[in-house]
Amino acid sequence: MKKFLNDPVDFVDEMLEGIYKAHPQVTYVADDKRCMVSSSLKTGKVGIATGGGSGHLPLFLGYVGDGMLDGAAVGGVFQSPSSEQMYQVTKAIDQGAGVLYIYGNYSGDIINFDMASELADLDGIEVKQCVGNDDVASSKVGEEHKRRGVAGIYFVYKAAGAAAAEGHSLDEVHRVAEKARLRTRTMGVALSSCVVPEIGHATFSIGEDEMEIGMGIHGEPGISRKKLAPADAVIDEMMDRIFAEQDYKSGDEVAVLVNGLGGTPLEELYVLFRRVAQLMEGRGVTIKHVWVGEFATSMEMAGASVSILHLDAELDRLVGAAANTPFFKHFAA
Amino acid sequence: MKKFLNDPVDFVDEMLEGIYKAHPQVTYVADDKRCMVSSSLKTGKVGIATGGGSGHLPLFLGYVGDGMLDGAAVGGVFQSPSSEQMYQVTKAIDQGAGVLYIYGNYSGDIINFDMASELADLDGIEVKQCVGNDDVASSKVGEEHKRRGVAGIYFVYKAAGAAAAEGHSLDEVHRVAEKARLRTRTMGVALSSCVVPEIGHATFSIGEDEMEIGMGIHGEPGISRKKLAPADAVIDEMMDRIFAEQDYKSGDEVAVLVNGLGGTPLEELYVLFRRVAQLMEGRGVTIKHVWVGEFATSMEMAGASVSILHLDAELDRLVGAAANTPFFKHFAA
Amino acid sequence: MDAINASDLIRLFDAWKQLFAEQREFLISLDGKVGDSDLGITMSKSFAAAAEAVAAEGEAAGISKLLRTAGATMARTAPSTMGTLTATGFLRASKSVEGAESLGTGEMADFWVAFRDGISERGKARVGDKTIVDVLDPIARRLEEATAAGMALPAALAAAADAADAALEATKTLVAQHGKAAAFQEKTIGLQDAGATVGALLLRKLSDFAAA
Amino acid sequence: MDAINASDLIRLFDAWKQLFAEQREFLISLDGKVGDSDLGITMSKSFAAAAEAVAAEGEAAGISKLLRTAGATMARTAPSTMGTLTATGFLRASKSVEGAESLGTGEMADFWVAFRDGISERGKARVGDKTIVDVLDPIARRLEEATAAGMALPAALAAAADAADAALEATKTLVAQHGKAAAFQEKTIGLQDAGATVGALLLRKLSDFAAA
Ligand SMILES: Nc1ncnc2c1ncn2[C@@H]1O[C@H](COP(=O)(O)OP(=O)(O)O)[C@@H](O)[C@H]1O
Ligand SMILES: Nc1ncnc2c1ncn2[C@@H]1O[C@H](COP(=O)(O)OP(=O)(O)O)[C@@H](O)[C@H]1O
Ligand SMILES: [Mg+2]
Ligand SMILES: [Mg+2]
Ligand SMILES: [Mg+2]
Ligand SMILES: [Mg+2]
Repeated sequence: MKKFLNDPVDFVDEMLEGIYKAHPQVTYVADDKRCMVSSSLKTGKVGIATGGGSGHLPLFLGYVGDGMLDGAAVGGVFQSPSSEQMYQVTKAIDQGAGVLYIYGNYSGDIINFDMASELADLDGIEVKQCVGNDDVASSKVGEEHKRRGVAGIYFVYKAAGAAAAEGHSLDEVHRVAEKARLRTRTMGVALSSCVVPEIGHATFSIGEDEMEIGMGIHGEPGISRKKLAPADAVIDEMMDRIFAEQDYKSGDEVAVLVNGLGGTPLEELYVLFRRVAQLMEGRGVTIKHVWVGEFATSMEMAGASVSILHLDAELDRLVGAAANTPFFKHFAA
Repeated sequence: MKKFLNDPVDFVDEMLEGIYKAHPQVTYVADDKRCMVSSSLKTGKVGIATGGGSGHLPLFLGYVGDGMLDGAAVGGVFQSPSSEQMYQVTKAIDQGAGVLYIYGNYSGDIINFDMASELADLDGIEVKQCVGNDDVASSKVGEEHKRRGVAGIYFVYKAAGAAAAEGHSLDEVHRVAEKARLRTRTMGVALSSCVVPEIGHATFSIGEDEMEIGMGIHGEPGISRKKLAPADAVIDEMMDRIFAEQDYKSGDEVAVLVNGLGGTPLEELYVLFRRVAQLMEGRGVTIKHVWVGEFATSMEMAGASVSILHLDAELDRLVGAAANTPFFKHFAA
Repeated sequence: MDAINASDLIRLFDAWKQLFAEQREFLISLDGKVGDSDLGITMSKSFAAAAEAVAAEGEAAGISKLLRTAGATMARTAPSTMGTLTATGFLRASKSVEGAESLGTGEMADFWVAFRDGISERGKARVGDKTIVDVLDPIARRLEEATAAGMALPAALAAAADAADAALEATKTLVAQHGKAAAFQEKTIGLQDAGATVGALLLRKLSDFAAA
Repeated sequence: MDAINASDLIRLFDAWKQLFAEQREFLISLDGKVGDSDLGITMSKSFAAAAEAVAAEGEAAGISKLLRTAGATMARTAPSTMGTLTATGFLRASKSVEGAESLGTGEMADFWVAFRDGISERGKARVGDKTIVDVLDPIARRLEEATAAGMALPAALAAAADAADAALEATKTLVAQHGKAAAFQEKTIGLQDAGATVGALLLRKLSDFAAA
C-alpha cells in the first residue's frame, strides 16, 4: 500500500481535520467531525443532507456549500455513516422547511438513513428521500431499483441544491431531485483497483491489459472484463448502453459529466469527452453543460465514468446556477 | 500502459479537441490547436502567456481565463511547445500593453521562449519574462537559478493574473510576478512513476515501499529515496527544507497549496494539509489562503507537493481575487 | 451452563470479540469475492466495541440493558449493512428479554426470534434472499422447537448451531438479492453468503460458550 | 565522395532519419537515466520530418535553402531542448554555406563551426558543461584543421567523427550543468551525455555517408 497516511485507523478523521482547517465554510455538530454542516445555513430553506462512505472525494461531503447541500454524514472508507450521525446532521440543518436526503443506493446507507428519518420524524422534522441509482451497468431495465448510485448523483445534488436555494418547498425540491435522478444515466469503466487503507491491499486484481466495463465505485463487478480497447471504442461501448435506455432525439439537450475515478489523468478524461461530444453531435443532441474532472472517486482507482443528464428547461436552469462549496465552484453563465 | 487513448501520437491533439469542445471560454489561433488563447481578451490589458509540455493538467493551459492568463502554447507530453507557437500566442494576446511570459525553468522552454520573444520584438511587441523556479529540492541556496519550476507557479499566475486584471502596466505586472516567484517555495514527493503515452512504460521505477523526496514533475531525481514514512513525517521533512530557506515569523501570513501529482487521492492530500497547518500553527504563522487538489500533475504519478507563498498585503489581495477559467474557479471572499 | 446470566453475557461478548478478531481476514476475503471486503473490519470493530462497552457497564445493568448497550455501540462503531443489522438485532433482542435475569432455552428462543425479525424488517430481506436471514430463521425456529421440547440450553444451542451451519451451506445454492453481492447475480452461486457466515459463527461460538 | 551536393544532402537527411529511427529506444533509455526519456522520440521525429521536408523541396532549392528548411521543420516538429538546438544549428549552418554548390572540406568546416556556435549561443553552454557542445567543438576544430591541411572530405569527416567519439567518451567524466540532467549532479559522472551522443551519431553517419 502506497499512501500518505499515519495510522490507517485515523485516516478519515485526520482527513476531516485537514478539511475543517482548510475550509471554514464547513463545520460540524454533535461534537463529531463526521457530522458536517455548512457554516452558513439559510433560515427557512429546505435542508439537503447526504452521506456515505469516505474514499470518494469530492463525494459526498465536498458538495456541502452554497447552492448545493447543507450537511453530510461521513462514514469510514467505503462504509456508511451511522444513523445517529445522519440524525444529528438532520437536526442541525433543518430550518423549519424540512430535510431532503440524497444518497446512493447501497444497503448500508439505506438502512441507516431509514433509521435516521424515523428518529427525525419523532422530532417532528419532515424528511423526504431521493436515492441515486444512475449506474446503468448494475441492473437491467425494469430492475432500476437495484441499481447502484454513482457519479450521476452530482446532477441530482446540483439541481436539488439550486431549487432549494431558490426557496422552493420540500415537495418541490424533492420533485426536482426525483426528476434529475430519473433522467440521469451513468456508465463506468475501471482500469485498476483501489486500496482501502485499513485493508492495505488491492480490493480486486485486474490484468495489465484489461479493463472492466461497468465496475462499481467500491470495486463491485461490472458487465464485462476484456482487453483495454482504444478510448473511442470504450466510449462507444459505454454510450451504447446509455443510448439504449433513453431516447435522445435530435434537438434534445443534455448535460455531460466525465468523471475520473482517481488515478486517471485529466488529459485522458478530455480524450474521452471528445468522443462523447462526437456521438452527441452525430445524433443532433446539444451538450448544454459539461463537467470534466473528479466528482466521485474510488481512492486511487484508475478509470472513468460518463453521466448524462437529459435536460428540460427547468433542469437546464438549475444545473447552470451558481454554486460555491469548498470542493466545487461554478459561476452562472 | 493503461491509458484511455487512441493512437498515442494523437493524444495531445485529441485532448485539446476535447477541451475546446467542452470549454468555449478558450479558443486557438494560427489554425493550430496548440496555440490556445482566451475567447474574451480585454483591450488594453497586459497579456500573460504561458507554455510548456502537456501531461500536467491543469498546468499550463488550464489557467487561461478571467483573472488569470490570456494564452498558452501547448507542447507534446513533457515537451516544450515551439517558439513559433509561443510567438503566435504572443501576437494574438497582445492588446497594446505588452506581454508577460510566465513559465517553468526548463531548458527547452527557455530556449523556445527566448526565440519567441526575439520574434515578438521584431513586431514591436514588448515582452517580459518570469521564469518559475520554486522547487527547493532541485538546487541549493545560492543556485536558485538552476531550480525547476513546479506547482508553485500557480501562485505566480494568480498574483500576476489579478494584477493584470486590475489594469496595471507590464512593468507592474512583471514586478508582482517576480515578487510572487521569489516568495514561493515548493517541496514534492513521489510514490510512483508516470507513463508517457508515446513511450508506453514507466519513466522510472521505484520500490513498492519507497518514496522519493524532491522528485521533479517529469521524474527528475529528488534529494533522497527511502522507505515511505507516515504522512506527518513526510510533511515534517519537506517543510523543514522550506522553513530553512525563508524566515516565517510569528504573525506572518502565508498561502498554502497542497498539490496532488495525479494518482494520489484527494483524501490523502487533506491528511498532508492537516500536518502543514499544525506546523504553521506551531510557528504562529497564519494560513490566509488554502488550495488543496490537483494544480500541476505528472499524468498518473502518485505523489504530492506543498507550495508556500509568503504573503504581504499586496499578494494577499491578489491571490484572493476572483478567477474563472475552465479548470480553475475562485470566488473572492 | 443451563442459563446465561448478565456476568456470562459480558464474557460471551468477549468471546465474540475474540472470534471476530480471529475471523477478520477470512471475512475480508469472503466479502471481497462478491462485495467490498469490509465485513471483517466492521465485525471485528463492532464486536470489540460492544465487548468493551458491556464490560464497562457491568453485570449490574442486567441482561436487557447490556444487550441494548451492545446494539447501540455497534450502530455507532460499524454502521455498515451488517453492522447496522446486527445492531438492530441486539436492540430488538434486548426488548424481547426485558426483565429476564438469565437466558435459558425459552429466553434464548425469544432472543433469536426478535433478532431475526428485527434484521429482516430493517433489511426488507426474506428467507431465500441469500442473506444472514437465511441462517437466523432456522436458528430461531430450532430454538422455538427446543423450548417446546423442553431441551436444556447447551443441547438447544448445539442443535441451533448445526442448523445454522447447514443453512449456511445451503446459501451456496442461492443467488444474492441484496447488498453489494446482488450485482454479481449468478456468480454468487457456489459461494456461501458472507453475512450468513457471520450468523453461523455467532451461533457456533454461543453454543461452545454454553457447553463450556 | 569529395563533396556533398544538394542531391546528396537529401539522401544524407534520409540516412540520418533512418539512424534516429534505429537509435530511438537507445536514446530514450539514455535520456531516461538522467533526464525525461524524450530524446529518442524528439530526434526520430524531427529528423523524419526534416528528411521528408527536404525531399519534398528537392535538390533545385540548393544546399543553403535545404538546410534552412530542415532547421525550420525541426523547430516546429520537436521543440525540445535538443530539437530546438539542432534546429538552430541547421539554421546557422544554412547561413554559413550560403551560395555554396556543394560541401567540400572547407564548407563542411564552416557548416560545423556555425552549427556549434549557434547551439552554444542559444543554449548558453560552454565546453565542459556536458552537453552536445562538448562534441561539436572538437568536430568543428578538427574540420578547420583538416581544411588547413588540405585533407579530402572523407578523411576529414572520419577524423572529425573519431574526435567526436573520443569527446563523447570524455563526457563521462563531466558533471551536467544544463537541462534536466543538471539535477542529477554527481550522479551524471560515469554516464555519457545524451545530447553529445546525438552529436557523435550525426557525425559518424555523415562520415560513413561520405565514405560510401
Ligand atoms: N437488505 C439486507 N437485509 C439483510 N441482510 C443483508 C441485506 N443486504 C445485505 N445483507 C447481508 O449483509 C452482508 C454483507 O454485509 P456488509 O459487508 O456489511 O455489506 P456492505 O459492505 O454492502 O455494506 C451480506 O452477505 C448479506 O448477508
Ligand atoms: N543549455 C543547453 N545548451 C546546450 N545543450 C544542452 C543544454 N541543455 C541541455 N542540453 C543538451 O540537451 C540534451 C538533452 O536533450 P533533451 O532530452 O531534448 O532535453 P530536455 O528533455 O531536457 O528538454 C542534454 O544531454 C544536453 O546535451
Ligand atoms: Mg487523480
Ligand atoms: Mg524533454
Ligand atoms: Mg461488505
Ligand atoms: Mg530529455
